Amino acid sequence: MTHEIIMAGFGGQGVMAMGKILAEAALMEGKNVSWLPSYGPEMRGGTANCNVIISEDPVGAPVVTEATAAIVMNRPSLDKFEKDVVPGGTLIINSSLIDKKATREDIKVYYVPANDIANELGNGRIANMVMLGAYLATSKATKEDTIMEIITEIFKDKKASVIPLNKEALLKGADCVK
Amino acid sequence: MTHEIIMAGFGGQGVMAMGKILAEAALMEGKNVSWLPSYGPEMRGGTANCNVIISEDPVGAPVVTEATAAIVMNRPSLDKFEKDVVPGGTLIINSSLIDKKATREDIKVYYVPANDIANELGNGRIANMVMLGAYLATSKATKEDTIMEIITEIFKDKKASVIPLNKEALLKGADCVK
Amino acid sequence: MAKELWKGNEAIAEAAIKAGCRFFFGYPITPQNEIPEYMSLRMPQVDGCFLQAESEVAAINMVYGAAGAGARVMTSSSSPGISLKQEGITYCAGAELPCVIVNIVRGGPGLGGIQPAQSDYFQATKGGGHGDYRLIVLAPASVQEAVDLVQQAFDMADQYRNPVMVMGDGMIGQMMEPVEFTEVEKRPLPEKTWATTGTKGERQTNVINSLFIDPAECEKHNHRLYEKYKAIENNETRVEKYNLDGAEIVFVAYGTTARIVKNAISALEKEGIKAGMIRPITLWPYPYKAIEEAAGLDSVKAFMAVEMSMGQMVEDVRLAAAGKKPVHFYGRTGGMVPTPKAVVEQAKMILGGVK
Amino acid sequence: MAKELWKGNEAIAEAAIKAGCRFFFGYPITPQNEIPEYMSLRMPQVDGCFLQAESEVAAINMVYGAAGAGARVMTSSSSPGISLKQEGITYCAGAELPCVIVNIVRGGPGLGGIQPAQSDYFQATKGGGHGDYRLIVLAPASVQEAVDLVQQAFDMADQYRNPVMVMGDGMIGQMMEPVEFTEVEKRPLPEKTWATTGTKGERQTNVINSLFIDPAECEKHNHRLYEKYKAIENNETRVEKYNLDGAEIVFVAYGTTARIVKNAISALEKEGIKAGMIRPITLWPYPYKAIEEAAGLDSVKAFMAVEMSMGQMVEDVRLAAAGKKPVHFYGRTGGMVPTPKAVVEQAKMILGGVK
Amino acid sequence: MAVIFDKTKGLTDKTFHYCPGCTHGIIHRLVAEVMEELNLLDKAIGVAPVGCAVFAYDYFNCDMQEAAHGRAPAVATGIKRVHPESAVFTYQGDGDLASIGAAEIVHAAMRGEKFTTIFVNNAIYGMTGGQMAPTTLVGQKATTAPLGRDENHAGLPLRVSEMLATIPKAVFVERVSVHDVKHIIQAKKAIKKAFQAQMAGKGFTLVEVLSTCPTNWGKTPLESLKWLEENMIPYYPLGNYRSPEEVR
Amino acid sequence: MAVIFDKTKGLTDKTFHYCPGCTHGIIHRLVAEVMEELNLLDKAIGVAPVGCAVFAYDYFNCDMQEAAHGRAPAVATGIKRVHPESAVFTYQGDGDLASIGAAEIVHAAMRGEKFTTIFVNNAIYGMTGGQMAPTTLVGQKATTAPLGRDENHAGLPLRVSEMLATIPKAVFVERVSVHDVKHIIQAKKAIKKAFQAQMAGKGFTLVEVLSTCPTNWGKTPLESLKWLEENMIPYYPLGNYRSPEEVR
Amino acid sequence: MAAKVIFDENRCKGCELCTTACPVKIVVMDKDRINVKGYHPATVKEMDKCIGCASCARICPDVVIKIEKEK
Amino acid sequence: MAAKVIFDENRCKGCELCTTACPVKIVVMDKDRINVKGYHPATVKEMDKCIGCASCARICPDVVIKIEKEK
Ligand SMILES: Cc1ncc(C[n+]2csc(CCOP(=O)(O)OP(=O)(O)O)c2C)c(N)n1
Ligand SMILES: Cc1ncc(C[n+]2csc(CCOP(=O)(O)OP(=O)(O)O)c2C)c(N)n1
Ligand code: SF4
Ligand code: SF4
Ligand code: SF4
Ligand code: SF4
Ligand code: SF4
Ligand code: SF4
Ligand SMILES: [Mg+2]
Ligand SMILES: [Mg+2]
Repeated sequence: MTHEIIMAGFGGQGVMAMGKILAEAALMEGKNVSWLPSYGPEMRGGTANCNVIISEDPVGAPVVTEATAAIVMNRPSLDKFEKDVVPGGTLIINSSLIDKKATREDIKVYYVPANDIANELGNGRIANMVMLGAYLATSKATKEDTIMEIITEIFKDKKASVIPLNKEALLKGADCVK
Repeated sequence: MTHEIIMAGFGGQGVMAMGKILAEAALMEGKNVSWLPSYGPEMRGGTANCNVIISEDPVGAPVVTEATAAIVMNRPSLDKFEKDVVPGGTLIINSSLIDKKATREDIKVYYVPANDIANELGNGRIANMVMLGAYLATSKATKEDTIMEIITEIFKDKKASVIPLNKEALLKGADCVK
Repeated sequence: MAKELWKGNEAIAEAAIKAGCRFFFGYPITPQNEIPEYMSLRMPQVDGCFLQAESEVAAINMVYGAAGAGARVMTSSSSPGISLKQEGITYCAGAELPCVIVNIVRGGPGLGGIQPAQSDYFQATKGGGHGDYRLIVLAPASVQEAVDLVQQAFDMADQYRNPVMVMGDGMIGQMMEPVEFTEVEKRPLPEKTWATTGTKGERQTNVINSLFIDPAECEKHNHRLYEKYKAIENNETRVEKYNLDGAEIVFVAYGTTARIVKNAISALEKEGIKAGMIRPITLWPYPYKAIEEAAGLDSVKAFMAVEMSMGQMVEDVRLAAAGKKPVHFYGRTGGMVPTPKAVVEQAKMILGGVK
Repeated sequence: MAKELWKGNEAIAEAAIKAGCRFFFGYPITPQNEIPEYMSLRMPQVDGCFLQAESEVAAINMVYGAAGAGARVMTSSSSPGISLKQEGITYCAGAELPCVIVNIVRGGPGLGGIQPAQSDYFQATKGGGHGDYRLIVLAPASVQEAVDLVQQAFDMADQYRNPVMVMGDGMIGQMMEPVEFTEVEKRPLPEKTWATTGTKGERQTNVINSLFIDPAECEKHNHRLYEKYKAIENNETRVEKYNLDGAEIVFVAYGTTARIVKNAISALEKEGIKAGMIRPITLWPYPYKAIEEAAGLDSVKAFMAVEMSMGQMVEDVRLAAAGKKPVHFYGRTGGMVPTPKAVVEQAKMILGGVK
Repeated sequence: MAVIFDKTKGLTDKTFHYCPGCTHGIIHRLVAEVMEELNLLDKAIGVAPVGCAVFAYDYFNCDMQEAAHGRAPAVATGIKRVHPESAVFTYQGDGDLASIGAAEIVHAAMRGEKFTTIFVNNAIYGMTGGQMAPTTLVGQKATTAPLGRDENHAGLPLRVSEMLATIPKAVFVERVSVHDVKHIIQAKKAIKKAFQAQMAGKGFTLVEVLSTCPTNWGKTPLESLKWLEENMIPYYPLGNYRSPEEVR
Repeated sequence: MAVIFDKTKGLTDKTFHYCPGCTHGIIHRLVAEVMEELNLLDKAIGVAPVGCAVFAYDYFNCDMQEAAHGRAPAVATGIKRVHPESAVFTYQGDGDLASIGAAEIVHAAMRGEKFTTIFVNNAIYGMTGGQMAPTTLVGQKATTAPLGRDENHAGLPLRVSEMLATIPKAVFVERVSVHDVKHIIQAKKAIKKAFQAQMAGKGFTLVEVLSTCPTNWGKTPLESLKWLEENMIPYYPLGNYRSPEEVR
Repeated sequence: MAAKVIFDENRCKGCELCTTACPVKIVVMDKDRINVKGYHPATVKEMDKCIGCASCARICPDVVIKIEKEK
Repeated sequence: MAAKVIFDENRCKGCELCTTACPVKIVVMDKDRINVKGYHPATVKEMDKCIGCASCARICPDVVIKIEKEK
């Protein structure tokens, strides 16, 4: 199966990093993968998003126009990307910041209070990991263990202390969609 | 008949002006005409030349590669352009400055001591008019009167005094080829 | 008015002034220096402005400013200088600014030489600058035609809000020919309501711009441009068809090269060979249809593009002939000028080959 | 070495360093900034030199100097910056200087936008600068291919003493993909005996130059260049032929667009329509022959060029198909990216039309 | 109630796209206020740069042209020569004016082109994401100077006002800052004088405004003001470098 | 018999293409003599401009590159960064350096590029036939200023040395002339110091040489020397504008 | 001579520049609210202390602030 | 201490600069002869007056002049 994921949110919400971690994990699992960011400075403080594709086959276009899943961290992202999810696909909404509901009925929608959970965990900046945990639980795009390996790698020298926190976040996120 | 003339010499010898006067005269007589100079600063003090075409029909290429006549005012010009005269064409050589003879036998060659004549007339700078006079006598490309009209026009305000001198030069030149 | 002998470059400059051009920004380069030089003398006489820019880059951007401000404006240069102007040219096209750009082409590549050439054809017609855009490109074959086309160029530019390039070679610029300045037919031209003139408190503000940060808008802008280009193709394509009746070989040549080819055609005629010519006057829009039609003529055995380049326009001839008739090429480059004799020889070889 | 995720721009920069590039002169412009940024960090580590030039014009002329001095040198930019480099590029071509120029194309014309595009095709392949000259133009479709081609680009440049352009779009520059840096096959390369290194008292003086004031010499120089170009056409033309067997429609697409087309081909396959693709890897020399051959296949009913432009490469497809099969075009522009779905629809329409 | 401070008519209602705390916004307002106060909006034609201020054409409430990167002085030259009665200004960043556009600004000054340049020196390329500018300070980090600007490699920062002040027809040249209210008021005065000198037909006029880039300096807006004051002003001394009699 | 003056080995045997009496030839010789005397010919790489000196690559007896018009400083930057031990120089006219190449020279100076620029100021575009240069004097006629340069239209001539002297890494800047033997000797000294400062790795070095253009000034060679002395020197004061300790 | 400071709150980007400019230190960030842009907007809590100096308005980069004063 | 001035005559362009530079005014144009370039070349008529100062050589733009001096 090919996973075509759109991840979107405000500038500081860590959507780019979330996408990269997912892509790294998929690569580690031997899959084909691409990660494509939105770019350009014109939208400072506006939305940032990235496209991740994970596939057994070589990746075609790196642009996701028919998403198997969209992970939206803020309201403008929901408005923008809801329509791009394929029927039967998945939409994961950060309900901490988005008070609106999804309008589509032909897709699976999950509401994850990512910021609330992150704050509970004591670090508002790992809301992205909560969302990623939720996505992994719904999609099995990569194994959670592989994600943890990547995270461990990233933080191993400087901030090893945050590694367990990330794991916690992934798990809490997964819980939300069970 | 179409006259295709190459005029060539040192920078200061007035070949460009000679060409322009001929072209103006031809135009005044209602002929089709083009004047094309060599250009470019790379050859300071080197040769300058121009191509004049006078024709009853519209002028094709303004470049003369098969000259009905070549008027050469210095040695390098002779070396360069002798070969471009069509068989039966005319080559007029400024014998004051060129001690070499023409090598071709299939063309009409005239030797005109233009600088000597000009100096005799008291103005070394009208050697070009001597050459032009010679050319007109051989070719009848335009009437001498028309040339004089043009010259009169050019000098009428500032240097009317030189007008008769020019006429003299034309006539002396013509004499040389009779 | 009687005909007078004019040097090409000066005639081009005077034609621009006659067409109402009152602003000229340029930078010296051989073989077009007589254009700025003439302008520097004449512009003050007609209350216009000649300015020698610090570079070709500055010159084209001054043109951008003046055109945006609503003026009739021109610049001229030769090959290396035109290369430097590419960014500015695509800006003018993108912001839809009417202006006239003269290129008196010399030999390349690089510093090359200063003698006549036609090796900037691709740059002019396909897009030397980035992005999808088109210039109207006019290629006069005589000083008289240069005078006529330059005058029309300003009208075309204003009608379509598009830069127009007049492309000649060193010969067009340097030679003298008889010229008559006749009034060109006036077109009904739109008012420049879009120009930045200061609002004078009488209208909304105007903006001259080619930035469309939203790609959907940028695409829409491109589509708008291409609709305009379509209209230009329909309305403005110009071509001279010469001697096509019964021609065995059809030359395709533009500018002064076409005159050389005419000589060659006469020479061939004397040898009993019927040859014709298609002379594109607009290089863009290119007269594909004229060639297509000629390709359909039974008499025609082959085309031969003659250029002062290593073979550039010949691609457009091939596109037009679309495989119906063979397309041959003969060119000189680097400042060398083809001779009628060589064209004749080539043509005979080709006809020999085809027969 | 295991595959690692690399961002296209950074991978291109690292590939250059792996290929022995030790000099980089650039100027910031989106979407290629990661190339100079990466170079600014890495060059000092490998005893190379990164310099931010004052402009693109300066950057390409620094490249000229460094290449002339015998170094492996690169510059990169995006569309407007590449337009500014046109004079310098034709100088490099004219003086036969080996160097690598990266263009991460964005939407135009003018300031345009910053999203991916392929609308600089004409500029790159036909000649954005003046004069007769050619760049070798390589168009990677993935980050891995970019890495491989960049490394080969330096060898090609040195082998032929010619500038090589690597042309990607914003996607190639910005996306991350798995990459393995493998050694490219070494070519036997001529020594740079012509470079200006100082004579060290050991040889005659060397001169780097593109000026040939005598037109006959200038033409001779052009002929020499074109002999070289002929050799490049013979040796270096690269193309991927995909799924041509029995294909009813043959797409022609390059770079990331080719990947989109691959998706479309799979989708068409599911609907029982056989489609294939010709993917030019070298945009110049262009793989005319591959298309010509495909045009000869009985199964093939039509070609369809897919580009992120208003239609540029399609002209080369038409030249190659030479009227044997119809050539259609589908493009998005200004930063818009075609979707596989739209390509599928277009293809079905065409096939409907042809049938 | 009297309105003692309100948004100038010189600005449109469009919200600036600038990052929070970026002083581009202050400078925009000052220029707009000056144009309103001098009654120039009806005859003003501005030239936007390529840089963070690229959308300036959306903000200034007067006719505007968007120039190619660095070429605003050439564009303004074209405009002013066509409309000598109008008030023409360019608004340019340090990358735009001091790097790619160095020739254009020097020559506009040499010719004494009668327009006003607002030169926003924030010691960085803001729009493209923090690359080194000609005005980046020694030791200051930039994405293309990851270890900080090294004077042995990249030279010393260019002092544009000092350089242009050597050109006779650059009749008004002043460097100001907007890091606090006092300096903002001074900055506005300088901008006003520059426009006045322009309208008096004196010659080329330029105000260099030291400005912040919190985003690419990696600092908060408040830290940025402080950094500007403590680091930029010592290297870029504020003050008037040239002015004609009339506006002294 | 001792040879006390002979053609330097720094020049090839090729005859200059310059017009009779054009002082380009003198300047060529001085540069070549300095290189010979400093033993630099083996490691010298020169950059020729586009201008009358375009064929300089045929005359200097060392490796040479021909640059695009105005870009010699960029080309020299590329060369010197590749060969830091070599002696690199550019030879540029006033159109080349002060007009189209203004940005390149300013930035080479800003970066302190370690090469030497010989800036030949003849107040005219020689090669293209006498158009106005940025250094053309007020009132001086040129083919694009047929009534003489008008300061209200085209500004005042650019004083390049003074402008570049404001740039800290321009470590050696001197204006000299070659209108008589005394000044020729001084000019050579300045050129020597510039090369010495370059080889000492001090930074950017430039010698502005006032030069004649008899052809386009419309004067005899002798009249030209006089015109230079009487008209150019008053506006372009000779002297040293910057020099490092070592070569003072 | 009481003055009034009016915030066009939805333009505010929470940069805090105004807070440092106020001589009587009454401009503060409203940590309890978020505007449409997602920022905590600046506000004045003790309006009566305002001297109408307009410093806050002069330093605001986003033209958020308008000042009125009783005559 | 006699000095000798040697002209590479065919390089001379007759510009006359050398004639003004000579402190003893012995460099003159040879109006009687024309060199291959077509110019009257410079020459020294009274060589014995030459002081070997090399001024003529230093001002010559065409590197025509070589100076030798007895030891
Ligand atoms: C020809 C060209 N080169 C480069 C760019 C990319 N570019 C856009 S803005 C910019 C620099 C802006 O910096 P600055 O002028 O300092 O303005 P700031 O953003 O700091 O206000 C650059 C290099 C471009 N658009 N065009
Ligand atoms: C891009 C470009 N623009 C213009 C020219 C034409 N051009 C050749 S030399 C020159 C000016 C030379 O003047 P200067 O630099 O003062 O040198 P001089 O001839 O006076 O020694 C110009 C404009 C060119 N070759 N390339
Ligand atoms: S990037 Fe810097 S200069 Fe640009 S808007 Fe943001 S803070 Fe201002
Ligand atoms: S044109 Fe002037 S600068 Fe050029 S060689 Fe002749 S005299 Fe010298
Ligand atoms: S007007 Fe002055 S006193 Fe009132 S809030 Fe603003 S800064 Fe403070
Ligand atoms: S200065 Fe303006 S934008 Fe910043 S916090 Fe205060 S009101 Fe808001
Ligand atoms: S060396 Fe001196 S004295 Fe002798 S001829 Fe020359 S200038 Fe005169
Ligand atoms: S200075 Fe040199 S070129 Fe001139 S006349 Fe004397 S010897 Fe001849
Ligand atoms: Mg900046
Ligand atoms: Mg000069």
